[in-house]
Amino acid sequence: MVEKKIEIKEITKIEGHANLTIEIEDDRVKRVAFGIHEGLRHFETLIIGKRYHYLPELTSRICGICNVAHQIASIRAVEDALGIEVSEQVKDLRKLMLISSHIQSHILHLYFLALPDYIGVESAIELARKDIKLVKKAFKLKEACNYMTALIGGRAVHPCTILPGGFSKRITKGMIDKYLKKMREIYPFLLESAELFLSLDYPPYERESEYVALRDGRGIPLYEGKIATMHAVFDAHEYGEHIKERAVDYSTAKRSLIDGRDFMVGALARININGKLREDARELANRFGIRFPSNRVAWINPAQALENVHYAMEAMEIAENLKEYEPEKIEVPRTDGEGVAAIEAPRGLLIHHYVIEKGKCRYANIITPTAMNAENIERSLEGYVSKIADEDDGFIRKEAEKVIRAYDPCVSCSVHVMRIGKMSTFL
Amino acid sequence: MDTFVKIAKSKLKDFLQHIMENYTLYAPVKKKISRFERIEDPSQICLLPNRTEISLKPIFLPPKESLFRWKKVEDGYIIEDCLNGKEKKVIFGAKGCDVASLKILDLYMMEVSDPYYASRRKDTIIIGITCEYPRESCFCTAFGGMIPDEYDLWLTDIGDYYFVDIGSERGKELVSMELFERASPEDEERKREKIERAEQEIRKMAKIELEEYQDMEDKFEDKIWEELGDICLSCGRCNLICPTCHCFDVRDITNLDGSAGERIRVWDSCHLFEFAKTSAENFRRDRRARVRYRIYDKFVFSVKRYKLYACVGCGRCIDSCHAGIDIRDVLRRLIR
Amino acid sequence: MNIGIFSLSCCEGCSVEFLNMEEEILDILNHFGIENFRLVKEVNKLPVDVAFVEGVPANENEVAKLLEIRRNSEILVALGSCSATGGVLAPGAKPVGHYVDVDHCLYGCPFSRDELKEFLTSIIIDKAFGKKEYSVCMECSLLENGCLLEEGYLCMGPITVAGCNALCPSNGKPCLGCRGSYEDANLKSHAKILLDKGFSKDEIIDAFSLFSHRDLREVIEWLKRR
Amino acid sequence: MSNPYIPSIAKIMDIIDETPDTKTFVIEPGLSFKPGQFVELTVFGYGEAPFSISGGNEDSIELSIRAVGNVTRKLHAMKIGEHIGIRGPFGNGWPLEKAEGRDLLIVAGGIGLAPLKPVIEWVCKNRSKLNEVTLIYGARKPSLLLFKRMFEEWKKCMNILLTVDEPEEGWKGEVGVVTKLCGKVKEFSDALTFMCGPPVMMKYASKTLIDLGFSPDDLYLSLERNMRCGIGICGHCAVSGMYVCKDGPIFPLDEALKFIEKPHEVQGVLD
Repeated sequence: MVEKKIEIKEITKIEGHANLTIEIEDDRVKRVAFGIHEGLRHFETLIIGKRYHYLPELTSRICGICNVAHQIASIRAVEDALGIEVSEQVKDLRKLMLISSHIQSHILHLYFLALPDYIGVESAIELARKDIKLVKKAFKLKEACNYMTALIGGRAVHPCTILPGGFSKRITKGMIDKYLKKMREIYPFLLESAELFLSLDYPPYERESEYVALRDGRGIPLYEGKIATMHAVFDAHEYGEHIKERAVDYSTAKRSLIDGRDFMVGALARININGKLREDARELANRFGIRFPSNRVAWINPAQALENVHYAMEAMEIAENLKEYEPEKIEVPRTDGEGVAAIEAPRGLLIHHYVIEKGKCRYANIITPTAMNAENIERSLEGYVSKIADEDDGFIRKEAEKVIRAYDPCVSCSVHVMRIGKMSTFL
Repeated sequence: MDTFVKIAKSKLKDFLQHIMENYTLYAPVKKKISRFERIEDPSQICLLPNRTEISLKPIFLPPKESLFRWKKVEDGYIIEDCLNGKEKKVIFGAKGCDVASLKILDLYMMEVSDPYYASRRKDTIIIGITCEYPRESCFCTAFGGMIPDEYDLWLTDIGDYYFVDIGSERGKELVSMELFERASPEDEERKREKIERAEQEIRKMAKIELEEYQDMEDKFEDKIWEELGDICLSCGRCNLICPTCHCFDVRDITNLDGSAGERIRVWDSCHLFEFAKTSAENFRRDRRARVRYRIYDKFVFSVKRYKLYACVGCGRCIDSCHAGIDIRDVLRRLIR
Repeated sequence: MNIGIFSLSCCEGCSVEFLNMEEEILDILNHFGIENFRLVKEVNKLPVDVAFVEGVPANENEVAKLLEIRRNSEILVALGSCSATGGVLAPGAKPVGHYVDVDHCLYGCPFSRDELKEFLTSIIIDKAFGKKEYSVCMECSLLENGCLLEEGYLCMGPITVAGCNALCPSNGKPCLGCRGSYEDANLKSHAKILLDKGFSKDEIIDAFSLFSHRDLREVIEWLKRR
Repeated sequence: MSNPYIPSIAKIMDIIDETPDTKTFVIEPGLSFKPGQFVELTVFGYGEAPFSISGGNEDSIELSIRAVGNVTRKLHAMKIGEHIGIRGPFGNGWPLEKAEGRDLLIVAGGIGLAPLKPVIEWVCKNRSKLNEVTLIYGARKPSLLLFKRMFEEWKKCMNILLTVDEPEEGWKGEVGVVTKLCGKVKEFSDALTFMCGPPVMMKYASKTLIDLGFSPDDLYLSLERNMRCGIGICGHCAVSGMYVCKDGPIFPLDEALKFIEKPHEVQGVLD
């Protein structure tokens, strides 16, 4: 009997702290554990008792990468709870913020976290020594996206202009034009990036999975829509009946199952569920022979690259028709209520759910994409490692990391909750 | 000047348009707050019934400005002066307090000529305008009233016309245009009434009259400093908003490796903890001393040095103080 | 010189903001080797000359990690609010300075890029770098923004340490106090002013607790007793 | 019109170690100055700070500088041949003309001897114009006494009384504060006093001298403040309607007293 154990104590190039344990016995996988060992930051307790207008500010601090998604999910849940009307114009502006931050996140993931694996370098810093042009281009893209987010949000990390019902500042036509100009400027590079990431040699592993994403029947929605699986569609308010969270003893983050199954959210899920890529993106996919829906796990990366093109087109369309925004006093119809918002963060579906009483948060539940993906990541690893279990440790390790990174897990997000259980809470 | 003229309100735009052909025009605009800005089109101008929220100071002494840039070279440094060329300016629509403040700023900034200030200030033509009705915080009457000693032209709204006082040769040249008409004695009477009425209103509210150069030095140990020191936030807003406060800090900024950089000056405030700090000690560590310093600097030290109060009664510091420190109350206590 | 960017428990927004330095990062790389940056690097080493630590230790392992970083760095910088003051996690968590000696703090949630550049410059050219002893309110007034506190918003500007160039108020949102207070700040007077302006005790305590809980504990207690 | 904010570039020609924490920098070109005046010295990128001129002429000047702050620490790390920026000279200078035909008492503490060195050198050149001349100089430790290399030369022209707070091995002179030595100058009948040193020292020394019958009008003190612009505009050194940079840094005692802004201030000079 040959037994081996592959352990990665600290998975790098992902956001947050996670580890991986693979136990193989006689070339067969005995156990795969994707553990998250980041300290708990119990946001759901932290925000209890806070005034509703602080909720987006606080929940933004759950995650430094997808903070725009958290802020917008949070504000939407607050608006839902308190019956605050939101104009189409405000929605469009929020969509613009979501898109630029979305592309920024994908660029960060693709170039800085994922690409080194496929080029055989240790990091983007090493890559910069080899191909400074490429890294500069990636930085340029990131910078452009941050610039666009900051035009509307004041700054790219933890924006400071989002208010219930609107924005705190005037968003002039000039700002919108700048956004549009910037997006047009980087669009060719987004196409170029897509070509690069569609041409890489990805692990071939395929696994039939459940996929979950927002759906509105028109495109690939980020801002709002119904929650769709491959088999069902339901309103976000009913999430509790379908998505159940559970705990495992080797991880500080919760795990989710949908209707009893593990599932995948994120770029690949969004395209699998909705199809409907915009023209340029669809053409690229066809050119590289990538078809959706697809069960190839590592194709999350090409899906992200295609999404960049798709959403850039959408943003340009929105910006072209957007008028100047003037802040106005927002009426808050009630101070009590329950609200749920489901939006698409870069890494997938994100749900914020609050109960507000007398203007203060009394109950909060936040389910992050990485919490939803965690089970799916582990099952995919199990499946893939089973196929390559006879290879040497180094290879297995590398391939496993590729798969984990493909999901772009956001560990900080996933550990925002306090788990009731035996694990001691240090805070 | 013995003749008085007036201009029909309907012709004011033409007059300003004409000015803009030869000068850069600064006038009040109202966005989120009201302030003087460079005017591209006369329709931007918003003539307020009283003073703007931001004074004229930033036009001549900007909150932040580069003094010079430098670069390290083989044998020393190359310095590039950031002093810009002159700009022929007309300030239109300034109220009495702001015009008066320029005289005080001039004294402080040009006792030893400050070239940056001087280049912006020199040859600026001032066209002032009488306040329609004062703000609640106004008390310019404590320092001589609404009309300053020096101006080029002074406008007063007398119905369909602005009555125009001519204060200088330059002003006289400006009114030589056909747009202006001769004013009648009745017009002048209406102007006088208008000013008097507004000044009376200020007096009623402000309830403070300062005699010329009253001695307040014996109030150095007054309990008031303790009271004010307790509530002052030392935020510095009163200094920055004040049209006569001119203190600045000098800072050096460089690129990452220190091979090039610039020296900037930034408005400073004597309320800040580190204002009077030297390498050896902090001379006004105590908040009470800092509160007192500002008042003394304006009403005692300025009198000693320049024989004037360094305050024009615009009341901006009153409106801007979160702690509700009202300089009129302070003065009332000091002259009691 | 070598630098490391270390994450304890937090949102990692400061790491992200570090990467957001974008093109400047390439300039920074001319002066510093990045030896440790888990977010983007696979091979991470100690010791480093300058350790930037974001986040707070949330378990025994992280405390051990922090101690190890301190032992293996010349200069330790608390990067961002969580690390410097406890930030939003402050009601429960303790800032890095509670466990180890901190040489410098870069305040803000996230930290200010201009301030980081200023700090890196100070390291490269050996220039003093100190905490600013004045308020966001001062910076805001320098920008002639118009005052949100005057407009009736609960703004923390007057007691919050400057350095962000009044970013939030410049964007129409009152200061949340994410940078913590400065030594000379007149905390009690600010609280009294807010009460006078008609904010409830409860609202003020909420605002004071949001980011600067540890700094303002005393005033919060005082308010509670009132 | 030349811009008073723009420094001229000067080169460090020599660096003399005076004490463990103080160095004298000889820089070129020099400038014509009056003893007691100061310059604003720029270390490019680090900032600017005021320093008294401790010697020199149009060809070169000397600046004796203790490493205490940002600018000075960097300056101490600089080498011969490197460049700095200089603005000045600024300030009023010691009223040397008043000393002619009279006794002169020079009182210095620590780094305070630097602005008085040009006075001493003037005395050496113009000895015949003066009656009695005495230098009272104190430092914390013997090793911190400035310009020891010059003492023999100076002794030819004046009486030198030295004191230290903490004696070190081999110290044979006085131990104690400067004030103690001030008590020994009774024989002065018509003396002018120039004084520079830490605020506490100046306070007690002045008091002792006045008790001995010195006229307050004949007591001149050199003060230190945070001078940013050097030309009386920035406001940092202003007190009581005067600017240390422009109206000083040298003030007669009764003027200098105003700088304490009254007793309860108890933080400032002569408190």
